[in-house]
Amino acid sequence: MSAELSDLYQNVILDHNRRPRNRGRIPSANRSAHGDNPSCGDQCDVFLRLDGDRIAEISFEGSGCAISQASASLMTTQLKGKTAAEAEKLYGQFHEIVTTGKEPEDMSDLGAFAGVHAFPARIKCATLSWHAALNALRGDPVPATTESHLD
Amino acid sequence: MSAELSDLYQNVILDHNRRPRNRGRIPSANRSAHGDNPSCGDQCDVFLRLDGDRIAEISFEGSGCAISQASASLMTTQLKGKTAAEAEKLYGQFHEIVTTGKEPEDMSDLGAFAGVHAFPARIKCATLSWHAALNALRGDPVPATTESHLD
Amino acid sequence: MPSPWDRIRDEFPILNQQVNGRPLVYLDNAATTQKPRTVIAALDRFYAQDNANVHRGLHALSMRSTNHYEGARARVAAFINAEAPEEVIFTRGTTESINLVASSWGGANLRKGDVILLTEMEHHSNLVPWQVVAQRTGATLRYLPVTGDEGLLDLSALDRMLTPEVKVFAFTHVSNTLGTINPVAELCARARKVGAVTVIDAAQSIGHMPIDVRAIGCDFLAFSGHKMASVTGIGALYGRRALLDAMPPYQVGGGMISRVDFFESLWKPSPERFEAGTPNFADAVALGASCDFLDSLGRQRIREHDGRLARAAYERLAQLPGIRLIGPAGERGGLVSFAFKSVHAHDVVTFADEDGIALRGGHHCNQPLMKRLGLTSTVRASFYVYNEEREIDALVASMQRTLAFFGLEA
Amino acid sequence: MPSPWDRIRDEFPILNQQVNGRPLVYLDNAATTQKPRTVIAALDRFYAQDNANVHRGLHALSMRSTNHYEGARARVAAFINAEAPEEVIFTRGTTESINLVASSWGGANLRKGDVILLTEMEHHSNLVPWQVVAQRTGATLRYLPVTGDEGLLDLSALDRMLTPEVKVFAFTHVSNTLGTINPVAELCARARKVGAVTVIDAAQSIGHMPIDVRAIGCDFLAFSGHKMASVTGIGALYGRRALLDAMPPYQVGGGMISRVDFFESLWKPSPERFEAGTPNFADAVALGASCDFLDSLGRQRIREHDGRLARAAYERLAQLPGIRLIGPAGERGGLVSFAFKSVHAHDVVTFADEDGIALRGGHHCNQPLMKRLGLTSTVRASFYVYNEEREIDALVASMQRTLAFFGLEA
Ligand SMILES: Cc1ncc(COP(=O)(O)O)c(C=O)c1O
Ligand SMILES: Cc1ncc(COP(=O)(O)O)c(C=O)c1O
Repeated sequence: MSAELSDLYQNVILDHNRRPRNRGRIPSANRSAHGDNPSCGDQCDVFLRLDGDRIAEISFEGSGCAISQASASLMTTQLKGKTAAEAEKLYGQFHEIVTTGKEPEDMSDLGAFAGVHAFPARIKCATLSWHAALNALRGDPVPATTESHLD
Repeated sequence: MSAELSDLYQNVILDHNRRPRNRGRIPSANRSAHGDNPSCGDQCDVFLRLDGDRIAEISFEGSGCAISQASASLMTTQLKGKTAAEAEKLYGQFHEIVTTGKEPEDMSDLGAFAGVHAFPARIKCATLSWHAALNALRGDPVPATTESHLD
Repeated sequence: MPSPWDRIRDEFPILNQQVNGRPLVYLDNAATTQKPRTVIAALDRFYAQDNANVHRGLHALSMRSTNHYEGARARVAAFINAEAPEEVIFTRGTTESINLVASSWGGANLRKGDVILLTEMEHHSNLVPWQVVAQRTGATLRYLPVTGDEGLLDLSALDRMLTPEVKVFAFTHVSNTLGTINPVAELCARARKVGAVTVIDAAQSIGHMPIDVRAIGCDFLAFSGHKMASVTGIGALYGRRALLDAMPPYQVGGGMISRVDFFESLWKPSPERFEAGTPNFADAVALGASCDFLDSLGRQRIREHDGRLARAAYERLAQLPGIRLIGPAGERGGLVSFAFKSVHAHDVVTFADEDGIALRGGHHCNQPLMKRLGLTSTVRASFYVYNEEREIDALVASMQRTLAFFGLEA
Repeated sequence: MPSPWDRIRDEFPILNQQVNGRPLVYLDNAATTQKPRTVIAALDRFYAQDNANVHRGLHALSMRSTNHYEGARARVAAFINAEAPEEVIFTRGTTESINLVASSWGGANLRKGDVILLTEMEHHSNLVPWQVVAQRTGATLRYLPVTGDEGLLDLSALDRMLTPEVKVFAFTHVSNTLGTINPVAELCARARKVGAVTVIDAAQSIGHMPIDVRAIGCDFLAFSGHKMASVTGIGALYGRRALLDAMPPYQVGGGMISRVDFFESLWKPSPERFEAGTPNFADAVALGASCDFLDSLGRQRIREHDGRLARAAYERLAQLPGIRLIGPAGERGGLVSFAFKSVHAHDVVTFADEDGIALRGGHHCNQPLMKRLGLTSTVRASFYVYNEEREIDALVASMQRTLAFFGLEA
């Protein structure tokens, strides 16, 4: 297996893909958003229970490749307990990682996605769930899509 | 001047181009038709006085290249006095001449147009006035055009 | 006499390369086919010797160029056995051809109460244009069902659905996802009985089998050059002359008008009426060259070659654990489509690429069909004249490696 | 350092040929330009190395192909100084670009009572699409006059005509019949004052001079590759992003939808929304290569070169008996247009061809303008980067021979 490919499919990612965390619908969710990646058919719903400005609970449902599923799963573990502002900041860092491959030191597991940058067509897979989560946080009624200019 | 070009611009043609016969509108015309060649902008109106089934008088007006003007002029000299059936037959022979270059022996001046066959883009110039004349004979209300499938 | 099949891979320069350190195995032919030397050379030669704008030109280059362009039209007309070259309109490809029919014929002929009959296996390009014209005219869409994973049209439903309100029946010849070859002549015959106009999407058949529009009995047929060993940017719409001559233009502008005033214009007859602006004449010449190339191979032989590879791949892949193959088990066009229970199509394709194998994964512009089958994506391997049995070995081996990586040893 | 101008004719293989026993003198560049080796080679290389369908592809060839295609979009965007690549939509050429704007923007934004302002010098391709949308929406057409043979826009009439009802003002940058270069930045500024959207037909300017859409201040700009040293079948529409994002799609089908159901569909944003079906990606790559080629020559220098030849031809031809030259006597684009009192344009062109000279004769898709000037056709000589002064000598000599033949000795 090439270095690029083993960087893409790191153990962290394979593990989250095989045993997704926080999968399913939270009954007490007070926010949710749908995201899709029209080019490849990936779909993702994110459910949040916001407690004031803070993410008390978070979960996802959806279908897609290993990268998109692992990203959604890992995201839920990272966003739980964060404020909206912290979540936005974290997405900024995550976006930087997947587009440049540069891993900031303190990024813990999110750094596992650095390998994505070598596969530009897969960046959308990694960011789909984040788009949905941020839309849910912002209360944006429009479904998130990885085809927007903002990606 | 190449053989092809001097075949195209024969003296008969140059003469009819310089001194067109039967040009203008016959006051007593009882049939007329308009023809145009949309690709190049040539236009031609043909006026007839039909006496029973016979062309008693014929004239044309129009603008176009030397080939189209000479063809219209020569046509009027050939069609005068002919019946509708004779005119149709003559057009068939003329069409044969301009598309194949083969000159039947008894074709008199119309044979001058044999050179046209070497210039396929000019065939329409030679046939425009004939289309108009036949439309006038047939009483066809649609303007003749060299772009029809029938050409 | 040596057959052009003998050294066929040498005809395609692109095949002679390594991808990720492995020899390229190109199995994405349903998306686009590769181009033989003769076609690339025809394009080159045209630009280096004969290029000039067509029609209206009286100088030597323009007359030569026009002859090449109209010669290509006649060649394409002969390739599909049209009655006359005027029945062939050059377009960018299948999608534009179907937009032209739906907008021009559909816009002029459909009304509220009329029905547009499609099938559940249509590509977005033979579906969305009809949705748009349905909205515009008030006509209704109806879909002939697919029998499930087996991927056949449910012909038992056809009589019920082909009511007199059906004004047009549009369907694909070969499904780009299922590989199904539809009985197009029969479909046309049955549509004709209720007076419905037939539109065939031949994107996936034109380069793979003999096509005779008069034997099929269709009214319109749409296809793309890039899927038949030709270049991108060119394709055609075949239409029966009587229908074309009664249709309003589609795009408008230079070259398609017979007279223009400041406030109104008159149109030329077909095909000019439907080819506004400078046509893509150079690529049309390349399309003509592709017809020659395919006929030199023999289209019946191409059909057998591609079908044999697809059936072989189907049988070999069926042995893999957790695989779901869709489309007919028997005769099929030159492609196979499948999904694994636990590995997503995109991961499969990414791993195959590592092995130098080009596959496609996704919904293949067939979202409604996918939803109907309860899938979001499949992996598709599609074959063409230069593919070989050994490439199926490589495909199967790659699938095995991928399954092993994701912990699903064969 | 050697300049690419030094051996420029060697770059164009087609020029090196005899026509009717004479060296080819190609003066039909306003109809289509010839292609340099580098552009033909870019196309060849793409087909021989990188060809695969773009977008949605996860294998190496498809990613490479997508990068080339999107790279070409970025190159074209930079060429015209667009703000972003997404503002460039690939089309077949100018005609399709204008059909797209007229149908999509016009269809969505024009109503009865609105005015579409054009000029009397528009090519059919920037005229008939507006007639069609006027008929469809009930909007009214208005024409800014041309001053007569001098061929300038009558700017004194502009304020009177640019009323608040004018919703769109579409005009050509350079007239393909008159050679007039219009003051496009000024026209856009004045249109903006009444809130009118501006559409520029850049078919005759794109390959001949620097173009900066932001400096010009236009909303849309349409052009063809084949008139800028590139291949046929490709061109572009530039549109300001805010306008594009609010426009409905034009053609529909694969690649431009974000979700398709059996009964409705959602669209992707620009540029995908406007590029249904497999795009002409190979020819787009060739268009990018042409941008490089033209920038290596320097577009300001091209403008000076073509303008100098046109003015020289104008002055030399003006000496001939019975000639009527149209268009401005001073600064002009790279073409001259004229008519003889007693020899028809088609005869002139046929005689010139005998001398190896490629000219165009006819109405140049400008019928309303011709009628306005009381002409049915003109002869047009149009110049490009590879033309030389000695070719003007050949042109004038040929005209003299023709006049002599028809008995009009100079
Ligand atoms: C001024 C002008 N506009 C539009 C066009 C149409 O361009 P195309 O035929 O490439 O679509 C042309 C060229 O024919 C032109 O000269
Ligand atoms: C069945 C089918 N129809 C239509 C199309 C659209 O063809 P194109 O993209 O060349 O317009 C395709 C290919 O993508 C196809 O497979």
